[in-house]
Amino acid sequence: MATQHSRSAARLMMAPAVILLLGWMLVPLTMTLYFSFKKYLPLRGGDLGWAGFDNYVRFVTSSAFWPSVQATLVIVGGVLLITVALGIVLALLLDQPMWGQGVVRILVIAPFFVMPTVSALVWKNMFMDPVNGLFAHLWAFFGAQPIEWLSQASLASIILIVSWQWLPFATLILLTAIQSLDSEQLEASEMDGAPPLSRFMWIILPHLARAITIVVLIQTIFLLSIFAEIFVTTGGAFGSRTLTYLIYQRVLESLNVGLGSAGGIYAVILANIIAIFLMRIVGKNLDA
Amino acid sequence: MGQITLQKVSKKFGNAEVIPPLDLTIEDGEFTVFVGPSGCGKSTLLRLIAGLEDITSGSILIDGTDATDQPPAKRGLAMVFQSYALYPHMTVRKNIAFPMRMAGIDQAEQDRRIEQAAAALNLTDYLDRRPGQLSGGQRQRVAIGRAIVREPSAFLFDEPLSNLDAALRVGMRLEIGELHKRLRTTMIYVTHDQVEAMTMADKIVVLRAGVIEQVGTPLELYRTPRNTFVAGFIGSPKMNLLEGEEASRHDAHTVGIRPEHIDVAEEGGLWSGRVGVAEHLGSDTFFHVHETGLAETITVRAPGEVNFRHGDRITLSPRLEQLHRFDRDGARIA
Amino acid sequence: MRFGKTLCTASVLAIAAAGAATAGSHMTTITIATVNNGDMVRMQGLADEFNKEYPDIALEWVTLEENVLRQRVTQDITAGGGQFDVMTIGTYEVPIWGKQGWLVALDDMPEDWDADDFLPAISSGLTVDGTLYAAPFYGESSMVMYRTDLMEQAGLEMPDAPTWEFITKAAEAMTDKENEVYGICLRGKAGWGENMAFLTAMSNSFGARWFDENWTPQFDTEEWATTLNTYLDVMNNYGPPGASTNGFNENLSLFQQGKCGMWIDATVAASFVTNPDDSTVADKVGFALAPDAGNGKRSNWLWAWSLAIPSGTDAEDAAKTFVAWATGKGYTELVAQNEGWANVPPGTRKSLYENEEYLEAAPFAEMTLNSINEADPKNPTVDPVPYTGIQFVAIPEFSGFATQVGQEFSAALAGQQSAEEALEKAQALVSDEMEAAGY
Amino acid sequence: MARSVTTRRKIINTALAWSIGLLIFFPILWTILTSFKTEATAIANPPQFFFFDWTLENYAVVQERSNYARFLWNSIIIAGGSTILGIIIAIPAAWSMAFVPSKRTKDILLWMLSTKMLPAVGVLYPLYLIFIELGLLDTRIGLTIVLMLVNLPIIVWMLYTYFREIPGEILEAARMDGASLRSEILYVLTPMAVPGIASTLLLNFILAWNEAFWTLNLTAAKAAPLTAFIASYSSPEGLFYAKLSAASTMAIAPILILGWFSQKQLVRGLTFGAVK
Repeated sequence: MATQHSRSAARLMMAPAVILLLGWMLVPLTMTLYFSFKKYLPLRGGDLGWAGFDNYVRFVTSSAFWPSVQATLVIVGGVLLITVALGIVLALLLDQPMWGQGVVRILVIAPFFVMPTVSALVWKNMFMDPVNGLFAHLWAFFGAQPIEWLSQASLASIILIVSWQWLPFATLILLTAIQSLDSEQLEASEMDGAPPLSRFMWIILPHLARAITIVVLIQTIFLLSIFAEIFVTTGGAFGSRTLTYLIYQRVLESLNVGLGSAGGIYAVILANIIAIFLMRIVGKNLDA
Repeated sequence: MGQITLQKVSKKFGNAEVIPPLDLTIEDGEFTVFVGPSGCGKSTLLRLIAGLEDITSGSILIDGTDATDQPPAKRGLAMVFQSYALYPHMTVRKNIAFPMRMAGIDQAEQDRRIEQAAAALNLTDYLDRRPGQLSGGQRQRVAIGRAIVREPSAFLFDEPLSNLDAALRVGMRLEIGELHKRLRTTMIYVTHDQVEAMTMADKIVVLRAGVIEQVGTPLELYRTPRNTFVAGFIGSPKMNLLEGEEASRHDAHTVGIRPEHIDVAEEGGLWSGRVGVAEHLGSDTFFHVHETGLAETITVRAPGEVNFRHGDRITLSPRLEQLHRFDRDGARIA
Repeated sequence: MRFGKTLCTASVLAIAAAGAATAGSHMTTITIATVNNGDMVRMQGLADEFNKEYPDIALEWVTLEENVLRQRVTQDITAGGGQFDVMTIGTYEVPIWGKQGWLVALDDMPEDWDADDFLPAISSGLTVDGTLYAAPFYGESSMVMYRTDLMEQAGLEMPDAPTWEFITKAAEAMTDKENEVYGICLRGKAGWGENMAFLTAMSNSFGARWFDENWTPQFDTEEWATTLNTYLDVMNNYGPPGASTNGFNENLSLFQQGKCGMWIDATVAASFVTNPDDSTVADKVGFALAPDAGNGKRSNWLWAWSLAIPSGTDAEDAAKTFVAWATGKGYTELVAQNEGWANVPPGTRKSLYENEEYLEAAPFAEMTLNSINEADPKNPTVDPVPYTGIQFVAIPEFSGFATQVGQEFSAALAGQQSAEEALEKAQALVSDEMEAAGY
Repeated sequence: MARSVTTRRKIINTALAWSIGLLIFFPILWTILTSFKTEATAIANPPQFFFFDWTLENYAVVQERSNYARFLWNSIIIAGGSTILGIIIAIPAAWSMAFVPSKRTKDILLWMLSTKMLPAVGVLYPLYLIFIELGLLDTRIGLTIVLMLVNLPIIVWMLYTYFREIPGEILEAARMDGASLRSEILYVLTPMAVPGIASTLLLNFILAWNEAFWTLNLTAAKAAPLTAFIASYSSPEGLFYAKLSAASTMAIAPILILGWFSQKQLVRGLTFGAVK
């Protein structure tokens, strides 16, 4: 719906953003790709010649690879599940009439403002520490053996921390979506004799589909690359090593840039598989 | 000055031809209305004239100069949008001043024209309000004010009254009509409402699927519709179109008779039928008559005092001199 | 309208402010990367004293948590980033980096810095081909710290040189889980500088080694199995809950709160556990050499946090001036004046251990010195090895795979796998990495 | 029309919502409380809630150890600069996508979002080398650019969804009124999108403020923001909960306060304008 003139202007105006992002993506990616075919060991003097596909083979055949992919998916999936489910419940609750709604909303949003490093530190030390943590005190108070959160339930702990950080986001989006639901629709279904549960299932949930899509999309983007939470809490031990973390270990702990770069390329591939999958869904849902 | 000429203008969106090549001339000072059912391409045609869309082929001349490749701002036209398209973050004064600001007109002249327009449109008291604080009619007037101050060679109206309630619509119709009388500037007005077209236009352009069906004054269109489409579109209630035996009797494929050209009586008419719904408007009464054996329903317009009820049997007498005859293709038989 | 202008102005300002950051005077600024350990934080606190002496050298501090710091400086030195003028690194990095020519040789330091005063065990670890590449800030070995009161209650007496057998017995006797007293606290947190430092040193006492002389990993040996099983037994039975996430800091905190009967860890911890300001058990701590298993090697390590100057710095002289100040005898006295003799950085200079005031203020001094002198990085374990380093193997790849091995052992401690599984995985992954590195 | 609800139901709602709200907020509250305790009270069992001797000592210690104001200033410059820079680049792009869509528009938009899925660790080393080459290490400008690029896709997307809510007729009206493209964007579109732009600014400011990977890896001293400040308090010698809490509180307080004051815009921002 526009003239030729505005179309060419549009192309021009999109250029800075597109070129910048293209550069941001391509330049380091090309370098990573280049390194991934190299035997590049900075601590042994840097570039030690071509390595062919050695790095790729080595990265995938390493015993840590598949568990790390699995850990990544478990964390992303777990957090998504918790935040969306609790987010819906919380949004429904916050939508009810009550006193002090504004204050409650502030309380619920707050975790979103907390730096991941800080939240990881606080949870790890002040809550999950098996001796001095609040949870340990709580368990001990009820006479139970305190749980060693970060070692015995490392994935669950990380999911808990990350979910805490992202629950506000999910809640807010879903709340806004619920508030936009035409109340006449609900009243109509009430007149039609639908009990609360089916009203939720058949009216509210479908209405939330679009909001849920956005929550899933945005959170996946951020969750695929969570790092600080793992770095601070478990350092990748106890099966909490995600693909991102594995690459971190290869590149920065072992300083095997070639191997790590190959891992980086795998991560790009994984991200793209997930991206395509997501975009399919989102693309459909965003048009509405 | 504002003569607008379209030569072989066509428009395609992708592969879909929305407007096949057409020619049209709008004379200076004329009030032209584009009318047609929704989706007929009338708004697109207007936007082509405005320059908001590129034409696919052909050319547009404004006052004899080729404006085909000119951007909208350079064409010297002003447009009033269906949604009024007021700038919500500006006051009424700023809204009206905006085109002048863009044209770099000096402040004193701007103020003068704003005062003048505001006075003419009864907006003086609202100049410092924002569009959000105005009623629909007032917004409409602001949109017109914004168009006036540019002193354009032509005004373009894109269904400007469709968002107003019925009473206001009649009022605004008159205001726009008077505005035209006062300014004597070319106006092109798009509507799907044939009543608006009939009441306001000097010239009506009836469009269907991007094709011009007929161009003429309101009465020409009423009296001598060129085809069944125009016949059915112009006039309210719609013309009754009959086919079959009754048409053959008049050597036509289709005959049309307007509801106001049929007389009703208890008996003695040419046709007979049973009253379905009777709509009493006070001055007039419309009868929807069934079981005539001619068509599903025949609509008849009778004086207000005529009183038949649902289910009554009545007879109808068409005034045969007012009969319109059309051939197999729907074209008028002279 | 105004909004657009404001937006533009604001961004221009922001960029300008970001760019104008570096304008400065004739001062030489040196950037010091250091660990957030207590001694380093103290050094940072005394920076004012340095500036009094050298007003034309400004100090920028980058204080980071140990793992973050190590990653940052390693990345910077390998890539040649040149962000730091002084780096805090350890006995592991110095030989590797010195050999690569990444560090400035400290062979023309001022006379009164007295390089000959450094303890030979410490300075030999920082020397490559006869050249000193880093100045030791504090040196440490490891030893047993124990609660004298609990030991007495248990009716035992800690010998100066205990065996693992005795340690196990004592841990059992001191454990009182009802009251949150655990017989022994050891590192369990994964990391080559955390649990692997301890376990590698411990394995030496059982005669285990990382590699044989052909660089073949040795986790499939009996010695390693004994080491790991002993460790897991004692920790599972008498250790604190959550031990698998406890590193030096966590254990220190536990010990200070009176929750540990024994703790085998760095000798520097001694000054913290005996400091009445932080420790609830300050006056009830005894010290002993790290335990052995009768194989002729003890399980104590050797480490020195040191200050090194990356070659390519543009403020080499200023950096040397600072290093000389921070590791000189004057600094020791400065700390003594401000914080007391017990808090001076230990383990680097012979002269400190001849200082009567220090020996009196630091009950742990003698044991620290003995532990350091007991350590022999060239011959860390019973059998000969192709590498140097006691609690580490001084090759570049070590930090990477040792951390992963540490994670396997940590998982074993957390009960997620058996000792056998952990060793098996360790063997596999170290073999992999060594192959990748071309050994 | 909202229906009236029984008082009893409202009481139950209120109680339930407040308990959950407080539960979610509790970790932050606890951190703030702990920052005012002595180290001994901080780990006391049973935990002390309000009735302890409040002290500011921890804040004094933290301030003495690190120059908080400089970290704060760096955070403000970097987060603010990157956000504003991003907005300036994103507005024209979002305009094009929203008002002159082509068949590829959605693909481009989704591609932009997908660049956010690239693992940062994978490209850290190359980028570090580039930064050395360009002399951008430990500069605020370097970090500003990187964070701008990191957040650009989100900014473009958010602005795009806001712009799409603006009726195209108004922009056409401006065009008819003689506005050039520049005037159209500057005088008509941007002011109309102010609420959307404000929430985009806010959300991205928060994201940039909390970004901990690049800020930590590309800075040393001069340009280090609050994320680096907190990194020097993680796992210090012995666990000092009170000092850790004080440092944490100092690191999150500015953004928490900002967030609360601008809650309304933020809620809008968080919804990406895409949910109505």
